[in-house]
Order: sequence, then structure tokens, then C-alpha cells
Amino acid sequence: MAYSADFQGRAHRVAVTEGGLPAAVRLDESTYEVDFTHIGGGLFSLIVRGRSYEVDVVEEGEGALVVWVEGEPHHIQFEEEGRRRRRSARAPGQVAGGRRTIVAPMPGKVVKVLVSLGQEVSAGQGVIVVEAMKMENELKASGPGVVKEIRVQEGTGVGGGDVLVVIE
Amino acid sequence: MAYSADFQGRAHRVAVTEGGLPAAVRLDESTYEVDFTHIGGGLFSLIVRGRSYEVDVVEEGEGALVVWVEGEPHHIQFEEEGRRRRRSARAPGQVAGGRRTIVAPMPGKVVKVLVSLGQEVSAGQGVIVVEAMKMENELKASGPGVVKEIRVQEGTGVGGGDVLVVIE
Amino acid sequence: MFKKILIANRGEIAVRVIRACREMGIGTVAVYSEADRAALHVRLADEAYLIGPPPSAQSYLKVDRVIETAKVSGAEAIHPGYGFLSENPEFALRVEQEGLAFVGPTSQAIRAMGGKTSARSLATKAGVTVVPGTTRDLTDQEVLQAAKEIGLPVLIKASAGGGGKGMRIASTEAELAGAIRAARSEASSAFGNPAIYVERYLERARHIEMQILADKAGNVVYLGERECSLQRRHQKVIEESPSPFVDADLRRRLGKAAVKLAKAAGYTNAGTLEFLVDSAKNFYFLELNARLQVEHPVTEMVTGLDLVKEQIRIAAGEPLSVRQEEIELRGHAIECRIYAEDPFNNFMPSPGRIHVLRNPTGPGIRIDSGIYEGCEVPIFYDPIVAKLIAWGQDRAEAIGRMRRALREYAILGVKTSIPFHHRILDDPQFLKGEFHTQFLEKWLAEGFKEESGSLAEIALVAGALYLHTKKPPSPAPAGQAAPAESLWKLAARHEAMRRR
Amino acid sequence: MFKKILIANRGEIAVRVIRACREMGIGTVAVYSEADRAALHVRLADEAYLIGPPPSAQSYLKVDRVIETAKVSGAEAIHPGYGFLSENPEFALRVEQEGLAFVGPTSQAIRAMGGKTSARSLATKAGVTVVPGTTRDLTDQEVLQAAKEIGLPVLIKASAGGGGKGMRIASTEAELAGAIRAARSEASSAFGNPAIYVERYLERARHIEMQILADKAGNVVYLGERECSLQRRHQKVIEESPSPFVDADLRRRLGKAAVKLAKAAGYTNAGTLEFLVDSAKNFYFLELNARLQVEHPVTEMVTGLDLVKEQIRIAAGEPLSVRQEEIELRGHAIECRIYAEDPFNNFMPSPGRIHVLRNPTGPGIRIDSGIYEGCEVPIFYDPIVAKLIAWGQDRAEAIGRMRRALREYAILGVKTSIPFHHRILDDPQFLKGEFHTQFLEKWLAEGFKEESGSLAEIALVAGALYLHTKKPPSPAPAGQAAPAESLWKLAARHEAMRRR
Repeated sequence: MAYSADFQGRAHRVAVTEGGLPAAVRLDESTYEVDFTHIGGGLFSLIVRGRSYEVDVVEEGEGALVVWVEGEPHHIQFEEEGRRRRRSARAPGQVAGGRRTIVAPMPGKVVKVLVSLGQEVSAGQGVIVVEAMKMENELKASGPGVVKEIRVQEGTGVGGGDVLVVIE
Repeated sequence: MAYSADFQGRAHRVAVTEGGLPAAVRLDESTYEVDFTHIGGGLFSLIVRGRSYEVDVVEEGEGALVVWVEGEPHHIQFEEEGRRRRRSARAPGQVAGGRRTIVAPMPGKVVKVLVSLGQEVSAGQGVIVVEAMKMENELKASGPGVVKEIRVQEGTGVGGGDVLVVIE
Repeated sequence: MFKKILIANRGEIAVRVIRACREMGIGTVAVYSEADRAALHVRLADEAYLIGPPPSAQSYLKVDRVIETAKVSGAEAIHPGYGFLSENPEFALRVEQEGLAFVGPTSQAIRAMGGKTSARSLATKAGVTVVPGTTRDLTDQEVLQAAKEIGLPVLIKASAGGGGKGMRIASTEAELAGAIRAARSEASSAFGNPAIYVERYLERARHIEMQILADKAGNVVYLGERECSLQRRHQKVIEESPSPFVDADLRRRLGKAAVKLAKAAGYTNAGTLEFLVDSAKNFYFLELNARLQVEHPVTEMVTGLDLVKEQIRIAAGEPLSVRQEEIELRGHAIECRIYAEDPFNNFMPSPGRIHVLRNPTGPGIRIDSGIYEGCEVPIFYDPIVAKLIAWGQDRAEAIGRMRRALREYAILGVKTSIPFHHRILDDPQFLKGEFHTQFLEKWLAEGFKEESGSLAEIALVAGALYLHTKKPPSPAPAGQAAPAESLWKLAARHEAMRRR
Repeated sequence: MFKKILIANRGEIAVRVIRACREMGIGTVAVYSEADRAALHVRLADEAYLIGPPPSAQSYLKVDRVIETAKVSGAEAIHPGYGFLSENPEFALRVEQEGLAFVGPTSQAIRAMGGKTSARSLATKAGVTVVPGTTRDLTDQEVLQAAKEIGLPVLIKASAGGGGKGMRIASTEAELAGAIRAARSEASSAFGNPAIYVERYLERARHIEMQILADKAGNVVYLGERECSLQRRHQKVIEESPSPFVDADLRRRLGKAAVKLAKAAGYTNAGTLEFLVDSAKNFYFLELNARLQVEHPVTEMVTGLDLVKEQIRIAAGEPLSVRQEEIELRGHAIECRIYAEDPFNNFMPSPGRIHVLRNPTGPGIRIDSGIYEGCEVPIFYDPIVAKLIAWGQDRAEAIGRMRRALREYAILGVKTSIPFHHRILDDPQFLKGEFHTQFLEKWLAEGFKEESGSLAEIALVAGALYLHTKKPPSPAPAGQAAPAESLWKLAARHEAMRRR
């Protein structure tokens, strides 16, 4: 099984050439022989060239993994080779056909809407304030535009990932 | 749902009269109102008359539960009322139609067989020695009889619960 | 001694107090909101009572419900922990009036120390230096005047302030007018009170606090300082005791000042006096925290005392268990606060379910925690979920143990500050003990990103293997298998191989 | 200092050593048998190498494989932990010959202290009292003669003995002949060596041991005693430091004797001298354990020293980090050994998978553990899976914390000694500190059963609710649901109710 993997903007090719034990994985130009065992949940123990690693794998979306190695997280987007390219999970505020969305980064409560419909906003301007865990967090516009939609009001409870405001 | 429950040789009647929250459970003559929530695995948090209890439930057989409350284990055999009585999981060496079985209490290795086929054994006599975790454990006959079967030899690996020797 | 104590709090501090009570043979009563039925403090307490809906204002801050619950359960005392009702003089007063014991200072002492300006004037009367500035509310004119006398830069602060709100720095005369306006408006919106006063702004100062214990007979002792300069948005991140900056002489001077002020205020129980200390080792009193501090464990680790037990004994009218000359600091202790927030995303709060929790153990490591694997971190409360404390014979060993423990520590499901701590503990300035209250902000200004280093290859390889094992392992027969299941198949196959 | 150390062990002690190395910045190399691929020490080490099949004789005891692995991995030193190869003089010699450092005494010292009779004679030469008896192997005739001189009761012991094997007590002359026969035959079958000797049998004595550290420059210090009288079948169950029985004078006398003997033996690194102490506080040397002891943590908790780090520094040729006068004992520490055995079934070993593991945390609690939730406890090795250690300002606080922690401690899937510890810590004699080496056996003779007390009602109620929730909850629609699933449904319903 071969994958293209995007890590911090760089594309890598990773191919599992042997799935048994020890497994063989080809990463770009080098090959790794891996003795690995499943400890439980998303936790694996890997032994590579005598080095022992504890690895936690968390799935955040299709092919979108957070791989924890020695306490350090690595966000990697995997694509199975041959499959049609999927767009990776969109980051908050990312441009999609000229639309910018202000997305709640966590569950919480809307304490203040700082803009009104049709208002012009500039990059970095505060758009809405969401409170969670006794902290107010001001969400800012990632770029200039006009407020097209305000989907919440002050006092509304929101879930992580909810689109709160749309700017065009 | 009503059960007859055997705990340390005494029979009790336990009936869940309300399964919602708070639940109502009738134990013999008294009724308990129970606020309970599942924490994970076999672990529950119970609040009964303001008292908070952590309870771990482990199933050892059909209706055979070990219920841990505040670090103390309770082996209880439950029978659903109305159902035909089942014999509870047989204890090692228990008499069954005149047969006594010597059962391995844990996985290990047979290091010595102390009896031979047809030999007469008395209650408490050492029959076989099983080693596990660097400790030798001599298994004794629970009562007198004649050795009818020896199902293992010295050096054999055995699993917990395996019948090793049959005495009649 | 009390037979039963109600703990009017939640999370790690409620668990901490429950443990102290249990070790003393005292019964414990937990209170909980509807969001906390399955919380650890409810599981561990002897008794537990629901006191309201999730929002604090309707549960943990409800004075009547808490006191009513104490009476119903037959508790003789109430421990407020920190936050919530802990420094609310009306609550302390109600507890006193209801004939219950409050595990903390008297309502008068709390009130006297509550207002910033009143605490400042009390300190001045007691002869304890405060940050140069005014001790009463000022008009804009008076502020301008005072600023000139004190000397720039100045800090304009809301009298009712807290948590860094209603604070403005003015470095030049030109900035003064704007700073005053901003401070007043923020103060009135945040606290409904536009009153402000002025302090000299001390740059590159350290935040160092002194722990004291005072019994009802008037005995007061100090237990050494805590170094709390590592802060983010006025929120402490890492604390240690002793401070790498404090020598025996400064410690004694800080301790004497703390004791003097506590006596002047008629203060009882455990308390903490916060000071700013400049590079010349001059110190200035900031405020007195009339409660147990989040960071109290580092003091416990070096003194060997159990502060919560001392609090309870004092509340029960017992004299202090130690005299000043009996108190000695052994070794060095460091605490890392574990917040449920995302260090890679501007420290956004990160509530949710904790899917994986692996606590470090072993020599010199202590964890005070309010979480367990599978628990929910609610959106309603403070983001501190746990505290990791390391003790060593000296600072170097304490740091070594903390780094070792942080690496063993795994919390997945919610984002936490653990990766943030990893980096701080590798910082050469931190290792040298050379930092001040603006250190972390400056440090963070450079940005905090994921490592792209040597472990990336392993992460890429592991990720591919993980996805691969989710497929029907070729050449094995096809057919979709659930991830977990096939993983277990794999594990089983591996098992089989190993057994050979 | 070494850059890399190989740990020739498994389980909690391998984890303990790995942590010490990591805290010192030293690389760690684990070795493992096929049964231990997923063991904690393999997960935590920097490197890990398979050295053979599950049985110790084919893996952890394979001198060649271990040394070969050290060379391949580039380790400069080998830490043997306890058990396995730790007191094998041939192994120590091989390590020395291969130019590696052995983290322990020299092979000569191990050999000198290995044979019981040789150790006894060395002690006698050094002027340290031993249990009255003979210092060489005897003929049956000599045994009878010696027994008369020493006075009954006597203990007939195998010279090559250990672990209570080849030991027989004779209380009357009549019993002597039989005891000699029994001891010889057991000795030859167990150790392939029928040699025996005689000692006076001390009744109601205490087993007290003294920890020492000795560097290569000949400096030797003692770190205080450990009370180890609570034993079952000569296996220690609970240890503490200091001993409630030892006063400053006895401690000094024990310490001086230990240092004297260690110097006479040219002993280096960490070692423990075991003594029997009678009710008149006379002490008799038993043997010297030339390695780290299982119970070393209690000494670490009261002295503040890290014994494993001291071992490593000594092995690297560094001088001791402390002088005798700098060593002070603070507070009191207790250790409960957690064995995978069934206290309700004659302590039968209980290997298997650990389905549930909840470690206690909080003030004064330390866990040295080799297990994790979901791990397998193999049938091949020692039944110690973890050690729970509690520290307090005094013995009472240490006991209070231990009881609190034991109650939080949950290990399910395998049977453990935790319920056994619960009972011992409630025993009035234990609380008074009044016990001796036969105490537990006598105590156990009365039988050890499950409590039938106040918690039984809750257990019955909870069990019924558990079974009930496995059924389609009436009045909800029928249809079989898997237990877990319906439990979650239930939890979800409850969630929903709470959110209202």
C-alpha cells in the first residue's frame, strides 16, 4: 500500500512494502524495517534499527492523522496513491472560492458579535468573541471582505467546528 | 428484573424495580434508590442515600460476578428468577457425582506428578505440583479416592482451569 | 477534630482536599453540578450531592445551596479550595454565621485583603514596601500628577481589577491620557467600576510569593518562597521552590515582611503574599491571596508539610505543628500546570473527552489531577486539568525528573500544554534560572510551532503502517474489517509469531 | 559519565533504572524475551533488543546474549537490577573482562559474599556478630555436636541455600536427625549440593537490614535501616524506613557494623546487610545482598537520595556524593509489594492480562511499576508487578497515605495482594509497630477471607443493576444488545437527563 503524505507543507511518498513482521516501509528514498506491536487504543510500540518508539495515532479525519512520537505531535495528511485527490480538512478561515468562514475552534458560548451584516472587515479585524472555560477568545478575520452571513447570536452555544460568520 | 443472589453461602433476593434514573432496587426487605452512572469498562459510580461508591464489576461466568466495592471483592452468583437453576461454576476439586477433579488454578507448567493411576489418595494428600512465576504450587486432593485419570505429564504446559487429574 | 468536611469545589483541588481528609480519617462531602456527575471528585468522596446546573453561577457559586448541603450532610466545616467562593467574604461570613468552620481566614481578613488599594495601604501601614504608587482611587488629573511623581513607565490599574483586565502601561507622558481612558472604560465594562490607581511599572521583575501559615493563637510562620515568574497572560505556567534567584538573606527578608503583614491584618490559616522583586533584589508587595494556591505542592515537596492538613488543623483551632526554626527546605520542586488548551493554536481552550491518559510515575514525581481516561473536560470551568510536580535533591535533578515525566505523560482527546512545557524545559535561559515576568511572552512572540525534526520520519512511517493495518492485510483474504478489529488481528498474529 | 547503559532485567526494576538513566541524560538499552515484546521496559527504553525465548534460562539469564547485545548497541555499562544475573560472580567477571562497567560490586566481592558460610566467617573475622552457629559445612555428627553447643532450637540450613529452601527447624534433640535428613535431601535436589550448617534459631526476632553505599576510593556510608519483618514464606511483603523498633543508638551500631564488614570485604557500590535483631536489641549478621534491593525506595524517600543514580556514579568511578554526617532521615516511608497472586486462595500465582489498572496519585505517593492497563503478566517471571510507596512526616501519616492510596489502587484481570495489604494496614499490632518475622504467618494461620461486611448490600445492588442494564431496558423496545453497548446507551440517556 502506497501513500502520499503531506507534513508541514512538504509532500512525501510512503509505501508499506511488507505488512508482516518485521514490516518494511519505504519513505521517499530510504527503507525502514519496523518491528511493531499494538499496545492498545491508538498506541503502538515500534522498534526501528534497535530504537524503541512509543507512537500514539489519532485520526482527525479521513487520512488526517496526528502521530505523537516521544511527546511531539505530527499532523500528517495521507492520500492513498491512485485515489482521486481529496481536499484536506479545511482550516478555519481558509479561502474557498472567495468565501472566508469564521469557525468556532472549540465548543463554547458566543458572548459578543463584533460585526454586522454587510459590514466591511479588514484582515485581522475581530469578528466575534466566543467564551469557553472562563476565557474569552476573539476570533479574527483572516483577510478582508464583506460580512455575508452571521449564523449565531450573542448567548448562542456553539460546537467546535461550527461556522459562525461568513465573509466574502 | 428479579434475581436470587448467592453471597458467601447466603441467598438474597434482589429486584430492580426501576431501571431509569434514579434506579430503585429491592434487596430482601429493604429498598435502595440508586443514582448510578457508567464510568467506563466495568466501572460504575453509585450514589445511594448521599453515599458515593466506586464499583467495579467483573464477570467470571454466567451470572457469576465479582463486585469490587472500596477495594473489597465480593463473589456473587446471580440467578434470574423463574429461570431453571444452573449449577454455579464448579470450584476446583468439587465433588460431581463422586468425581473429584484437580484443576490448574493458573496457567503454568507441571513439574511433578506425585501419584500414579489407580493409587489410593487421602484428603489433603499432594497430587501434582504446578509451577508458575518461579513458584512451585502443590495441588492437594480435596477428599479421599482412587486416581482414575492423569491427563498431563511432567513438563506439560497447562492453562488455568485445565483438569489435570481425576479422582473417584 | 472535624468528623466531616464539605469541599465546595471541583477538579484537581477538590480531589486534593478529599485525599487530605481521608488520610486524616475525616469524612468528605463533595458537591457537583450536572456537568460533573462522573467527575473524579464525586467518585472519590464519601458523599456527593448535586447542587445545580453546569454554569458555576448556578452551582459552585451558589452560597445557599452549598451551606444547605453542608447542614443536610452534617458537615462541620467547609473547605473552599481556590477560585469559586474561596475569597468571597460574604460566603465566609455566612459560613461563620451558620456555626460552621470555614477552612480559611476570617471574613474580615478576606475583606481587608480583597480591595487592592486597601491591601496596599494596610501593607504601607505595616511598613511593608509596595510598588511605588497611590493607595486610593484617583481622578484623571491626580493620575497625571502621580505619574510624574512616581516616574515613568507607570501601570494604570483598575481598583476592582484582577486577571490582567483594566490594566494599561504608559511609558511616555504622551501615552498617559490614552492609557487612562482605556483603563477606565475596560474597568467599568469588566467590573462595573471605573476607579483606577497608578503604580510604577517594574520591567524585567520577578514574581515571587511567600507561603505563610497562621494559627488562631497568633503564631505565624513562613514556609519559603515560590518562583512564579513564568506566566502567560498573567496566568502562571511553571512554578518552583526555592527560587533560583532568592538567597537566604532575601528569603528571610521576604519571610519577615510576610509575617509582619499577616499579623497586622489579623490573618489566619494558609495564605500567600505576592511580591515583585527587581534585579537589585528589592521587593514590593503586590497582594495577599487569602486561600490555598494552585502551586502549593512545590512548597509541600520541599518542606515536607501537608498544607491542606495544616489548614484543617488551624480551622479546628489547633496550634501550628511547627515552629519557624523547625522549617527547613530540602531539595528543589517544580510544578508544570497542565491546561486543556492548544499551545499550537494561540492556547485556545480545548474542552472535550479525554480518550487516552497515561500518568507518569516513579521517583520524585507527584501528580495532582482531576481527570481520568474517558472523562469529559467541561466547557464551563477553569482549564487546569492536572498539575505535574517533580522533586529533586537540587534544581538540576528536579528538571531532569520533570523532563522524564513529561515524556511519559500522555493526554489525548483534548489539547494540552504538555508540548509547551517540553520546550520551556529545554530553554537555556530557563535552565540557567534567568527569567522574569515578561520572559514567556517575549519567548512566545517568536511563535510556537510543531517540531519538524528527527522524529518526523518515524511519524510518517508509523502513520502509513497504521493506515495499512486498517486494510485487509494482503495477501490475506479481502473484506473490510473495522480498524480496531484488524489491529487486534495483527496484534494476535504478532503474538503468535512471538510465541514460536 | 557513561553515554549508554544496558539494563539486564525486566519489569518494574528495569523501568526504575531506565528512568534514572533518562534523568541523568544517559541512553538506555533494554533487552527482552519473546514474552516481553510489549512490556513496559521495552516501550520506555531508547533501544530494545530481543535476546531469546520466554524462559529466563534462555533469555534474561543468558550471559553471552546480554554481553553481545551490550557490545552491538555500544553500551558502556550494564545494570543488572535484582534477581536474574545480579549476584552471579561469573557474569560480573565476564562484564569486567569485556571491558564494560558492571553497575554493582566486583566479581570477587560478590563471590566472597555469595556463600553463606564464607560470608559468616568474613563477618566473624571483621568482628561482626553472626547468629550463633557454625561457619563451615558439617557432617551429620558435627551437626548433632554443634546443636548441643549452640543450644536448641536450631536452624539447619543449606550452605548453598536461598529462598527458604533446604531449611529445617529442630526444637528438640529428637527432631535433629530427621531435620538433618530433610535439609540435606532438599538441599541436594534444590541446589545440587547437600552441604549444610547449623544456626541458633531466634524466635520472635526482627529482620532489619542496613543500606550502604561504597565508592571505589574506599568511602563507605550507611543510609539507615529498613524494617523487613513482615514476611510470608520468607518473602517480604511490607517494608518501612525507619524501623519503629530501632532507636538512634541501635541505628548507629548497625551502621558501624555494616560499614566495618563492607570495608573488610572490599565491597563497592550499593549493598544491603541483613540482620536479625532480638527483643533485647542484640543484632546478628545474616547475609549481604550484593545488589539493589526491591525495597530500596523507602530508603530513597527518607534520605532524598536516588540510589540508582548513586550506583551509576560509583560504577563510573565518581566519589560518593554525600558524607555520613550529611545523611539525615526525614519522615517515614512504607512500601507495599504488589504481587500477582491470590490472597484468598493461598497466594496462588495469578498471571494473565490486566484489564483494569488505576494507579493512585497525589501527595506522598510513589509507584514503581512494570505494568499498564491491557498488559500481560507472563507466567515465566517473578510475581512482583508493582510497588506502592507512601511517605509521611511520621509513621502515622505514612500509614494514612498508604491506606488512602491502596483504596484508590485498582488492578483487575489478575489477582493481587492489594486486599491483603488493606487488612495488614488495619491490624492493631501493625499500627503499634509490634511485630516480628513470624508475625504474618501466625496472622495468616487464622485464615484470610473476603469481607462479608457493610459493603455487601451495595455489591448485591450494584451487581443486579449491572445485569439489569445488560437486558433491553424496559419499557424501551426489546431486542438483545451487547452489554457494553447498552451500558453506553444507558450512560447516554443519563447524559441527556443531566443536560436538561
